[in-house]
Amino acid sequence: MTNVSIMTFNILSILPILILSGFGMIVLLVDVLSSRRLGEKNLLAYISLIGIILAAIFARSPAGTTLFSFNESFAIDNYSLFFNFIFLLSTGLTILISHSYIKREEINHGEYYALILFSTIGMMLMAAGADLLNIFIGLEVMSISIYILTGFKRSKLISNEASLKYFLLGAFATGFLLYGISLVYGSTGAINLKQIASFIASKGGISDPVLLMGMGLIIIGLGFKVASVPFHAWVPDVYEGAPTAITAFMSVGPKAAGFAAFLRILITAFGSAHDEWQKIIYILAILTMTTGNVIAIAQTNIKRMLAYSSIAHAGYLLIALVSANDMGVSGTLFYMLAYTFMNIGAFAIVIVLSRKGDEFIQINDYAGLGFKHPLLALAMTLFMFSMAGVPPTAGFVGKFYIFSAAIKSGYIGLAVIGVINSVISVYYYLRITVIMYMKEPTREFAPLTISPLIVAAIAISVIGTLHLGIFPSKVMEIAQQATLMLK
Amino acid sequence: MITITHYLVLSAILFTVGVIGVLIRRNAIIIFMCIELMLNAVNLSFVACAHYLNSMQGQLFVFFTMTVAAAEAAVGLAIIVAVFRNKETINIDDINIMKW
Amino acid sequence: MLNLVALILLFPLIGTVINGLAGKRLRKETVGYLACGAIGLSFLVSFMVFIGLLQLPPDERLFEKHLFRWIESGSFISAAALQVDPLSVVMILVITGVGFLIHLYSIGYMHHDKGYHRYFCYLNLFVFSMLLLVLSNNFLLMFIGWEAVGLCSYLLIGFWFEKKSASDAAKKAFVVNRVGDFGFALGIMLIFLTFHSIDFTEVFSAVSHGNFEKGSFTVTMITLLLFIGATGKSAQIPLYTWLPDAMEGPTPVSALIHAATMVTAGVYMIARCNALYLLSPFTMTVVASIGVITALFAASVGLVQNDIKRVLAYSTISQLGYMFLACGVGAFTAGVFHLMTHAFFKALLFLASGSVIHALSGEQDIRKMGGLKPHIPVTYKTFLIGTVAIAGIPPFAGFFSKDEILLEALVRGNFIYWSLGAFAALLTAFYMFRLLFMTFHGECRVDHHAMEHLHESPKNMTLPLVALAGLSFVGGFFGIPGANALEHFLAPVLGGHGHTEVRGAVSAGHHGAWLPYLMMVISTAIALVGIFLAYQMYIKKPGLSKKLAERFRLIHKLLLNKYYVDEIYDAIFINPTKKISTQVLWKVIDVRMIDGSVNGIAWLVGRIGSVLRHLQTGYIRNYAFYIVVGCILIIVLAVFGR
Amino acid sequence: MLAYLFYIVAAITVTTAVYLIFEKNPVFGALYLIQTMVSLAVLYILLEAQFVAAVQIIVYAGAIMVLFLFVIMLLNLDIGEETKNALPYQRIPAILMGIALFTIICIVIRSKLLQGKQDQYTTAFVQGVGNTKLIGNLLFTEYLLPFEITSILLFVAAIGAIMLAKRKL
Repeated sequence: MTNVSIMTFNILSILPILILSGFGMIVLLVDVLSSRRLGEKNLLAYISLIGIILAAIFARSPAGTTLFSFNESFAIDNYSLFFNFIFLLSTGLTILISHSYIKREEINHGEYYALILFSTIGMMLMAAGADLLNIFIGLEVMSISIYILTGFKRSKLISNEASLKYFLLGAFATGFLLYGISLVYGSTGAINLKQIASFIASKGGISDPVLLMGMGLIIIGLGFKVASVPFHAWVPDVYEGAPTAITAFMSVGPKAAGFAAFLRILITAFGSAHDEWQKIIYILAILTMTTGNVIAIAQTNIKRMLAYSSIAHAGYLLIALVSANDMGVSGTLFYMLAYTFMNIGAFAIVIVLSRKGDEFIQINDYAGLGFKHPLLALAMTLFMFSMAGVPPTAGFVGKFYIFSAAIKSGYIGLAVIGVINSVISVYYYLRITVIMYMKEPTREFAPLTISPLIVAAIAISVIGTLHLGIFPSKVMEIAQQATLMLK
Repeated sequence: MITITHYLVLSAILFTVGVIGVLIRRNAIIIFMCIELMLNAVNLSFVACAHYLNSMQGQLFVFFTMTVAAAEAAVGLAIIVAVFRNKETINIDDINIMKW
Repeated sequence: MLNLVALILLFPLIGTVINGLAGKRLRKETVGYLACGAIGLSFLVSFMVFIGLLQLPPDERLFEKHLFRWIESGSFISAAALQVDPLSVVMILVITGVGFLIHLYSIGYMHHDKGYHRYFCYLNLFVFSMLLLVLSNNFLLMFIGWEAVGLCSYLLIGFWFEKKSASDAAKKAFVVNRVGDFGFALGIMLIFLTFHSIDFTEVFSAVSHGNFEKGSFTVTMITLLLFIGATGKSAQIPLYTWLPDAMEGPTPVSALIHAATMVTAGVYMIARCNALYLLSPFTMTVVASIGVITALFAASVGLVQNDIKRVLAYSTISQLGYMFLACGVGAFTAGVFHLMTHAFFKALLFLASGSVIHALSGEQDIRKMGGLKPHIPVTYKTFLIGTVAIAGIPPFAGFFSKDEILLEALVRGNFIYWSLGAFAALLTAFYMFRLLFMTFHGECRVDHHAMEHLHESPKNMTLPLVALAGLSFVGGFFGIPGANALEHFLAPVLGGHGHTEVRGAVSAGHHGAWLPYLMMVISTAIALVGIFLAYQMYIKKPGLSKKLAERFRLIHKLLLNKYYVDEIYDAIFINPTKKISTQVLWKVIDVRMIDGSVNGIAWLVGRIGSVLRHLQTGYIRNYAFYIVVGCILIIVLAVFGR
Repeated sequence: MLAYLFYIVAAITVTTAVYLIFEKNPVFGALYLIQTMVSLAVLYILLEAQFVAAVQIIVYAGAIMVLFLFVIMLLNLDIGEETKNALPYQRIPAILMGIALFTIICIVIRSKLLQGKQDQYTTAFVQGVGNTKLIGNLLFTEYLLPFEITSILLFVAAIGAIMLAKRKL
């Protein structure tokens, strides 16, 4: 009765997590043991990158099936694998763009890299978690790391403020999420997603209001993480105040992780209650897109503008969530990947052009960039066009998939609103291009010191954005295989 | 006879009191304490459900929630200290550089 | 030989990339001839493809070149594939041929501009996009080309962005076009929903298999939405206002984009979808009516404009109206025929006007010209040929195509279409000759400063003029009645509803075989009357026009102000929003203007944005409050919303 | 008997919680919260969750709240700290919203008793093995992964606290 049974667990299934946590600690150790000369600090970025590459190499999934591990609480399938690649990609790109940035801002501590790696672990756990406990723990590991990273410029009030806002609101939203989990647990007796699903199926659908309320509260908690209106209010302030490289990271990794958990919970656990949650997400999607796009127009600070744009993109992704068909899920995966490239690319350029203390991040500071730094301006134009959904970029194909998914599921109205929104968004994305190419410079562009790492990040982003726009079918195929696992 | 409903209603009271506290207080530490109150309310609901379902998962979840709360407390208080160092106040109505 | 089709696209793309990346460091000559060479090679390949297509039997003249699988998910498949058939071949020949001449001309015209490499980069990109538009084998790829040409047009209109009017015009063009594109995008979605495919071949074969009854609501919606797209791109009522402003761009750009190629994309699209349009009589009526009204309207505005390029711009709108009239009455071949001849003579007219402007160091007002004939003889002669062609004097190109359209309008449409069209033809002849007379004849009103620099344009500018003049002269013979080569060539695409059978019906019907010939005589007579009137007013009695203007002051003013359309748009859309926001919103909160906003809706959205951003108060407690409100709403919706 | 105990403890819990949100002095606020937590521990014992009750007192009331008190005293906050009130108009709506939220939750909770799947850990079973032992067993078997990840979580928290609050790095 009391014997301790060794659970069936597959150590290989968490190998990427082990690698990342190991490298996180190595980074800390090297940081402590090495002398405090700057040259040594370069090493930390390379160590982290090696860790990420190793994690990507050892990330595996069995073809065509879902392998459960740790008492069915950890799922290894193509879905989590795809998301793992998105996380690792965004982490890798973030480290590439951070390297020169944190030197410039004098926050070059080893903890920076370690925390980024640890938060990636949290994301991986969120994407692969097959019960609510793992998803919750993953979410906390990710969030707490990012609270700290947000406040990393600790001598700057703006960074403190962002960190405090994010932390207080994040903890508040966590309260709702947990309350939701407890109600779901209370009304089904399970925290495992599959068991919840089978319980609901055995009752022939959700009729229990407690369970419905629990589901609603979980939607709130995750809606906060993915920045859905009306739980979005932290986004602009936090994005503005956080170190720019972390803003880039935050707008991609945690958002992807939030959607990974969102999709898995709603489709795996509450798949048979689609009618109940689709109307909530439907309304959230419309609010999110519209609010994000409309307010973005009025912004003058490029980080804030990108923050609102990131809210709007969350809205597009929610459309895919509403449709909840194969195309919607694979569309989410694809769009998230595309968004990773274009958004981190855009932030990389923001970093290159800004000065110490985040000077020159007003949109008007970009005037005349097209003549002074034509290649940078061209790359920025590409990213802006991609976010606006102009062909032949990744953003266009992604939007196309998402809107088609909505149409396929019969949400034509939603698709139309999405298209109108992307028309609105053209206005402010295009404004950046206009200012870069059609305004005389208002400031001197000091000669830029561009580190090779950030150039690599921009190049990868450009290639990714174009490749996904022109040859999307291969990646889409992989994304489709990933969705097969979910149901 | 005390049923689960009693416990859940008590949990709901504590949760809403915590929510109201977050909305009306201005001292960052007290707001944080209100959030802790919300987490405690949730814990009560977990334990109560676990008891009436003859299940252990709820109690385990509480164990993890407490760990998370501890981690959050460490980080959150550090953030508050950092803010106080720069701003000499933790009244969140004063902490308002970024808006619009 | 057909397999080479991808090369047609490749050459301009290579030109774009090289000029875009390295143009700054290359010598000016290299940049220009590189761009020209790219288009020239494209033209050669297009010609080879044309030859290749001719070798096939007429019914098999459809070749699809599969490039790669593009977007594929579930039942939705869209390949990046090119389609070569008679219609697209005609288009690519026109685009690369005229495009090549205009590139050549640009070398001279833009020689002094500091944005030389930028110009050629954009121009090559435009040609690439336009070719993509006409070569694609499905709606989605076509849409991409459609968006891309809009983008290039935007970039090129705003090429001299230091001028505020230029960047405003560019913005206006872009915003107005977005409205049209929105309709087009919705149309494509509806097509996918209805046909489960966006492939031209599949959609049209589904249509031709008769799965849809004539006049069905869905098809009417689809065609109307597509037509909204066409009115935006092809500057038809009510979305035409951007085209006259687009003349802020360099003149060769006006010639290439805003006369010869891009603005005809709408006509091409409708011709391409002829199978769909024929299913919806209602849409056809709308297309024809909009077309003929635009033709007349724009021609009447053209009567009194004094800017040489604006006259040509209104004339372009008017001629596009003819093309839509042709499509609307079902004479797609006639529409495409006019598209082709129009490309020749309108490109010629624009380039010649560019040559005039060049000679006068930038002067565009025809009241400050006159008597230029002896100074710039080549320009004069070519301009004359162009004018004669557009006025519709046989045997020049415009005569055949316009006559064809008017005939079809009468036979397939009704008398009203014909009479309005004919009246517009009269106006066309009048204002074009007014332009000619005021520019080249009469007394010289050029100021001394410009007079000193007066010179004929260099060889590389006059050469394209001569070539285009030649095309304007012979272009009509491709579609000459009787032995209509163009029509036979296009028949497989545009179907048996080309005009052969009409002629058959006509000759068998009560009109008798004499009708076409009578129509030719009438057309010629109309053109001659117009020319005569212009001659009377501007050469014989130069004071007459002023007197007329005074007598009909109201009409003159109305025309001079382009029927106040821009003002009406301002009054209906822009001013009320402005008023509301200044009086209501401005006082409530601090507002920030979006720089020189051109469009009421964009302005309004921006205003809403600057109001809504104040919800973002910066107070954590407010944010927490939003969360709680959202939470209550979501719970209510989840639990009680059933 | 147990019912009375429940009502008394519940009353104390709610009272101290309400005191917390209206108390001016943060030190007293923290003390009220500690009292709330201790009362909750009593309720946990009523619910036969002895291990959780012990942890509640040791970790929550003991460690976490002491940290709070420590920071409050470190910052040496005045009672008048909350002088600036930028959103006085939010007070009433906030309380109303809270009441609305509570009402909705109550309506939902009262509509149906829990009907979740019953598990095997009945009171008798748990007493047979021992609550703490059972939890220990589960933690190191079924919940091994989250348990191990928790170590990363605490590690991150430690790094973060040092990074953000240490006076000189």
